[in-house]
Amino acid sequence: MSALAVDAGLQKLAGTSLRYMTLMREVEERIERKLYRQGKIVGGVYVGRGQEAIPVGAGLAVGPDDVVCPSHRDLAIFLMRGVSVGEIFAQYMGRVGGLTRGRDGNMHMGDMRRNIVAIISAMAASVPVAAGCALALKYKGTQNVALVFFGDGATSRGDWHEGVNFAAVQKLPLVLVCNNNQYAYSTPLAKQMACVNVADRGTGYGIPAEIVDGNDVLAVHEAAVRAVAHARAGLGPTLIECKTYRMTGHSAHDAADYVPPGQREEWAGKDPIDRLERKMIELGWASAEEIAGTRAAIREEIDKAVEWAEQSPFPDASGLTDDVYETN
Amino acid sequence: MSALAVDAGLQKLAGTSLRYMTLMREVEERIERKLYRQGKIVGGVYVGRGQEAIPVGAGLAVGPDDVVCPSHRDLAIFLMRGVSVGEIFAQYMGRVGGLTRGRDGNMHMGDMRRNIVAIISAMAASVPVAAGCALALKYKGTQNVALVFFGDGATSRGDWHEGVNFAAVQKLPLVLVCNNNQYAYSTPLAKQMACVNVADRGTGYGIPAEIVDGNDVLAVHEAAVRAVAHARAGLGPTLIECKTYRMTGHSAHDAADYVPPGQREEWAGKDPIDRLERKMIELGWASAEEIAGTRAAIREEIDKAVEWAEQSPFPDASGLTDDVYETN
Amino acid sequence: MPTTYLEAIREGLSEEMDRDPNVFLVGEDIGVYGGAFKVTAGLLDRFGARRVVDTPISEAAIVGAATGASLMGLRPVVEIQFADFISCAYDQIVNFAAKCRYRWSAGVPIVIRAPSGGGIHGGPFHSQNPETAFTHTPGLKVVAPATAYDAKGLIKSAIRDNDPVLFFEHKALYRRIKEDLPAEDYTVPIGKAAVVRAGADLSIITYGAMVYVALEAADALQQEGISVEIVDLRTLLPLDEETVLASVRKTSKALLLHEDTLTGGLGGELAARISEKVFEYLDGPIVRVAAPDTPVPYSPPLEAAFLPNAVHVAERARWLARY
Amino acid sequence: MPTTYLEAIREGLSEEMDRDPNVFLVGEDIGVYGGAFKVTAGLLDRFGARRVVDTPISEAAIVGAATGASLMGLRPVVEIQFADFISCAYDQIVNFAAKCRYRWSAGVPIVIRAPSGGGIHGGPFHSQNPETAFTHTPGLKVVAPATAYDAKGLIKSAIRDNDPVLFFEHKALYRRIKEDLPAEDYTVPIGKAAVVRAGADLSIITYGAMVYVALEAADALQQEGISVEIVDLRTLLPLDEETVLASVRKTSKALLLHEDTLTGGLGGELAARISEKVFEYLDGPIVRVAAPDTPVPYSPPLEAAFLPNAVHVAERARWLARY
Ligand SMILES: Cc1ncc(C[n+]2csc(CCOP(=O)(O)OP(=O)(O)O)c2C)c(N)n1
Ligand SMILES: Cc1ncc(C[n+]2csc(CCOP(=O)(O)OP(=O)(O)O)c2C)c(N)n1
Ligand SMILES: [Mg+2]
Ligand SMILES: [Mg+2]
Repeated sequence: MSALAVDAGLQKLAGTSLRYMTLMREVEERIERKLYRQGKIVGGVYVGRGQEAIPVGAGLAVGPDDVVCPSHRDLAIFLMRGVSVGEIFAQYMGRVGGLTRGRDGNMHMGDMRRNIVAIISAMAASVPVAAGCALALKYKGTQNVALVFFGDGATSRGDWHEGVNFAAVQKLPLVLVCNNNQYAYSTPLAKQMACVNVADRGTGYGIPAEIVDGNDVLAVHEAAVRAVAHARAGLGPTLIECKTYRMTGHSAHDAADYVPPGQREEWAGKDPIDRLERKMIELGWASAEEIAGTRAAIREEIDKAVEWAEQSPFPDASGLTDDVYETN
Repeated sequence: MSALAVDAGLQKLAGTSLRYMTLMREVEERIERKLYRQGKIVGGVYVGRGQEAIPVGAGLAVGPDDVVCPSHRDLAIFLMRGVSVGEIFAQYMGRVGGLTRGRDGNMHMGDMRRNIVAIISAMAASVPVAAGCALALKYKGTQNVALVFFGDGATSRGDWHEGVNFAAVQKLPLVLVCNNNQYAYSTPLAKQMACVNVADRGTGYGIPAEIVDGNDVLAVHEAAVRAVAHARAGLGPTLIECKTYRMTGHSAHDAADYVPPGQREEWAGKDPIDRLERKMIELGWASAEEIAGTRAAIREEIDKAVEWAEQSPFPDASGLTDDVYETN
Repeated sequence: MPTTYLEAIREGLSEEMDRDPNVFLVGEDIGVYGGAFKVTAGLLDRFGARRVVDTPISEAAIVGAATGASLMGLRPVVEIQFADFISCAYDQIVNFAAKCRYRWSAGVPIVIRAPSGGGIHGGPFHSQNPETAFTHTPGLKVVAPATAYDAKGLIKSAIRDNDPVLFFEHKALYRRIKEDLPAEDYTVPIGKAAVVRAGADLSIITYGAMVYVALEAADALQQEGISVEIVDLRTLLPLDEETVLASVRKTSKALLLHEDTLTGGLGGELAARISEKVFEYLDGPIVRVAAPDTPVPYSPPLEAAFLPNAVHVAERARWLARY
Repeated sequence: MPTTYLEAIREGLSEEMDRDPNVFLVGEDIGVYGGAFKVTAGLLDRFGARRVVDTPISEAAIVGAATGASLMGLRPVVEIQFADFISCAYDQIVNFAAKCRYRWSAGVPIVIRAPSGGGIHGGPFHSQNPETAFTHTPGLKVVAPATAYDAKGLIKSAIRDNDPVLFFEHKALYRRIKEDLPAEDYTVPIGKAAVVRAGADLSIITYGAMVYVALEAADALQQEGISVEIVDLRTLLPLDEETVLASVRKTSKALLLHEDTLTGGLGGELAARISEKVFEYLDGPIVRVAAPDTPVPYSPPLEAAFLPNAVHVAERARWLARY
């Protein structure tokens, strides 16, 4: 490929990344700072502000036949798989228009037609499940992979260990993406693990592990592309640690007083969206006006989507006991 | 210390080690090859033939106020803490004279007056429990440590991961001793983990890990002494991987057909007891006659202990429902 | 000034920590943050990091470590952040902690606190009532207070108890329930139910947040001339069979009410004991009211339909009273 | 030639693997070794390592991976080496596998086979009957066959079922029970109990190995002129309430028998349904016979006293019949 073609490819990737990162940011701002405060969302709200580069960079490394298992700060995954913004709002508001039709809330959603597996709350429980998806992809003789997301804190769980080990032993096509945002709820990294990097954990499973700047979407993407290729080649799992920072409290009700002063401000300067925008402007890939235009269009899309979601009815209690089992 | 004193210390250690290793070997031979086959033991029988250097070498590195959490191939630990051979046989035979008074069988025994914690069957479940013992020792301001034993297969369990990580983060005085005997039941190491050494897992917890020849009791001892000193100094856990081989089937009923031909024979040449005996004779620490004498005395002790155990009654069913809760 | 259910637990914890230096707390985000529900707020400042231990996300290790520490003579009090996550420590609880005494005479004096229950729009994984996963395990004790008085008295008894105690706190009661509590030290015994309302026509046997649903139903029925007796179990294992049977002997009718789902819920065990032991006193079927057999749904109208309410309880009680 | 209970399961597995290429087996030591009890012996040779997957000691990962594979359209059959270790996968089963369909319409067609039960001197951790830890979870199905015919027919139904099925095999029956089985493909429906002995004076509702204890007791009672009906539940969740209630309507007396410990055991759920739904038919207390509330003891005389036996069942049945 010529340098020009590479450049064009990168430019396109940057544009797509920016769109999804901005969309995720704006959707979550609306959720956390408006709908939640208005009392329109009554359950827990966890957002990925400042971490958008991770689901976007990694998510763009796979195709629709690859399986994704997002965690609770990976909203972009849903958007990239074609879940509409309205469906997202409906999900948060407990309406029938959401992916779980009101049965579950927030990021607890999935859709196997889109190869998205829904998390359960127990941290890292998805890791063995993702290994099983990878096993199925291999069993069927495909070249597809499974991509699973989790936080730094989740790596303390037994399920994480068992799942990674299982996948490593079976050389399953699994890509393990950690958002190391340095906190698990109020617990800082040093109280979660005694190693320095989450990536240090790779050694114990005999799998490659990489550390990337989790606020650089192109870096995350590159690492994910390598890991996906490794998996498709039948070489087994890779662990990717994305260093980032949680730019909010743990959830919408957490003021995060436990964070040392200045820390969030410092990381605000590394915002993944700002960085990409600056880079794109610098390289002439987009103008400031174009970028502002995209954002404005997104906000409009969001306004409409909220309207759509609010028109979606609450589920009728008559269906309360349906679907516990398959009915023919 | 003069070289002579070091030598005398080593000679004494070797003598003690040999005694306990031989005692363990002989007790387990009697259990597996006689009592079990005679139908006098009706439950599962797991022995540590070929692995005696591990509980003995590590066990001699701690004192009575340190806590030990043996696994199912560490019989010597009980002997070293003063549990009588008769009590061991009674335990296996389900008599009231056993440590669990017939409530449980084989190595499922413990005694907190002797600082021995009883395992449960679920592999590695003792690891978090041992971390808790270590936490208590630290809480109380002692310099004591906890020592926990487990196999290679056990390291695949979530409990192992959580327990090691917990202890590492809290810098608890815990020594983790792995008998890597290359099999977990029928499962060879390569189907258990994709790393080469169990010790490779230390990195992910930020703790030191050492590999030793698990059939060399003095090497195991040295490593354990270092790890214990590290723990007593408040520096946290150490993982010791003892490379060894399971010289039996998984349990008394397992013919171990899955083992490649020649493997067991090869390891027979590395028998830890033979090796120590040869070394002691070479160095003039003991004569062949003395060693034979010790073994003969042990066999006599065992004959008497079996007699004692057989005289110990079976538990009376009237006590079946006692002790589920404390009664005052 | 009245004390909330939540404050009552906090007071119980801190008084026991004052009384006994071997008592310590261990769990996720309980120190610096004061716990997801702030039950332990302020205790790190008062007692220091040695006695208020923040941990990694490792429920099995937390419970296992508590077990180990208790074998060494300490008295750990574990907080499971949401009761739903207790399932991650299931093996450690039912196989390790519960069986030590019987097997090898080793007492395991741990307390596992677990905020449980629905009504806060928590959805399938922040609303469950997992008590019946443990009331089947010999060796465990299971407690579920409904009042601030009981919450304080029972947490103290649980800490002083020499066996593993699971302490299910109902999240919806934390700040809703307030009472004036005695200034002096008191405990509420484990294994004793309370007759919280005396009545003649039928007995409602219940616990936790459903005590208030039963009371509301009883008030409504009172106006119709139906007199309801309410037994608050308080301890779910071991059950205070005597108090339950005495009430049924008196009223001859039993309605069993729990927020937990119906099939396999505690109502079954109660029905079995009543139908076996006071069969001759029964003047009507034993009626169960409980959540339907589904996960706990998130959306408000579904959750409202899921949780047993006073209208439904009153309806079933009315039917039973007239039987 | 008669087929043992164990062989019946193996045949069921291999016939389903022949029928459907998406069916595969996963567990510890099931391949090369053929499983701790040899249930899967020979299947690695027949089907290869792709379809008979040996795993690390990781119950949570095994069940989790099975769940993931099933979401992708495969039909995994998990072997838990001893049912006791199913507690290590508890969260994956009750929170992940059981709740997917309700939450997000994703079916989880997995089967979890678990050799359970006592009578083989396995002690506290190789003898348990953990079924009631799961009969409380909506979304799961729980099966416990007593005969070779049912074992084969139910394992096939379980594999073809689109929801998670826990399949408790009783270890003491593996080689003790033999029957001639039909040559052709057949299934036994999940959710249907069987009346294995018709009788008039009282009903014994039971399952698993206790079916044989009930039969033995019934034989003894027959000689005294007491006619016992025996219902073998076969499926524990969802319960075949109709068959149970029909039997009690007919005999007016119910004895509930299980090997699992008493408090919180399945007898409670049965008693609740009977006492609520056919109260008017009852001519005597509902009697439960079960193991006492202790861990399963190892020593033969203790284990013998622990397991319900025909003498004891007959004694309680006699009392009930004469009531
Ligand atoms: C097993 C379990 N224990 C506790 C919790 C409560 N909890 C929810 S999120 C969270 C922190 C997760 O931290 P991390 O994995 O780093 O992800 P992050 O939120 O930082 O993205 C905790 C403790 C849980 N969900 N699951
Ligand atoms: C959680 C759990 N799963 C399965 C078993 C059955 N089991 C008993 S010992 C064993 C192998 C253990 O291997 P390893 O840890 O290497 O110890 P070794 O027996 O080789 O000393 C297995 C699978 C168990 N005890 N616990
Ligand atoms: Mg984090
Ligand atoms: Mg091994």
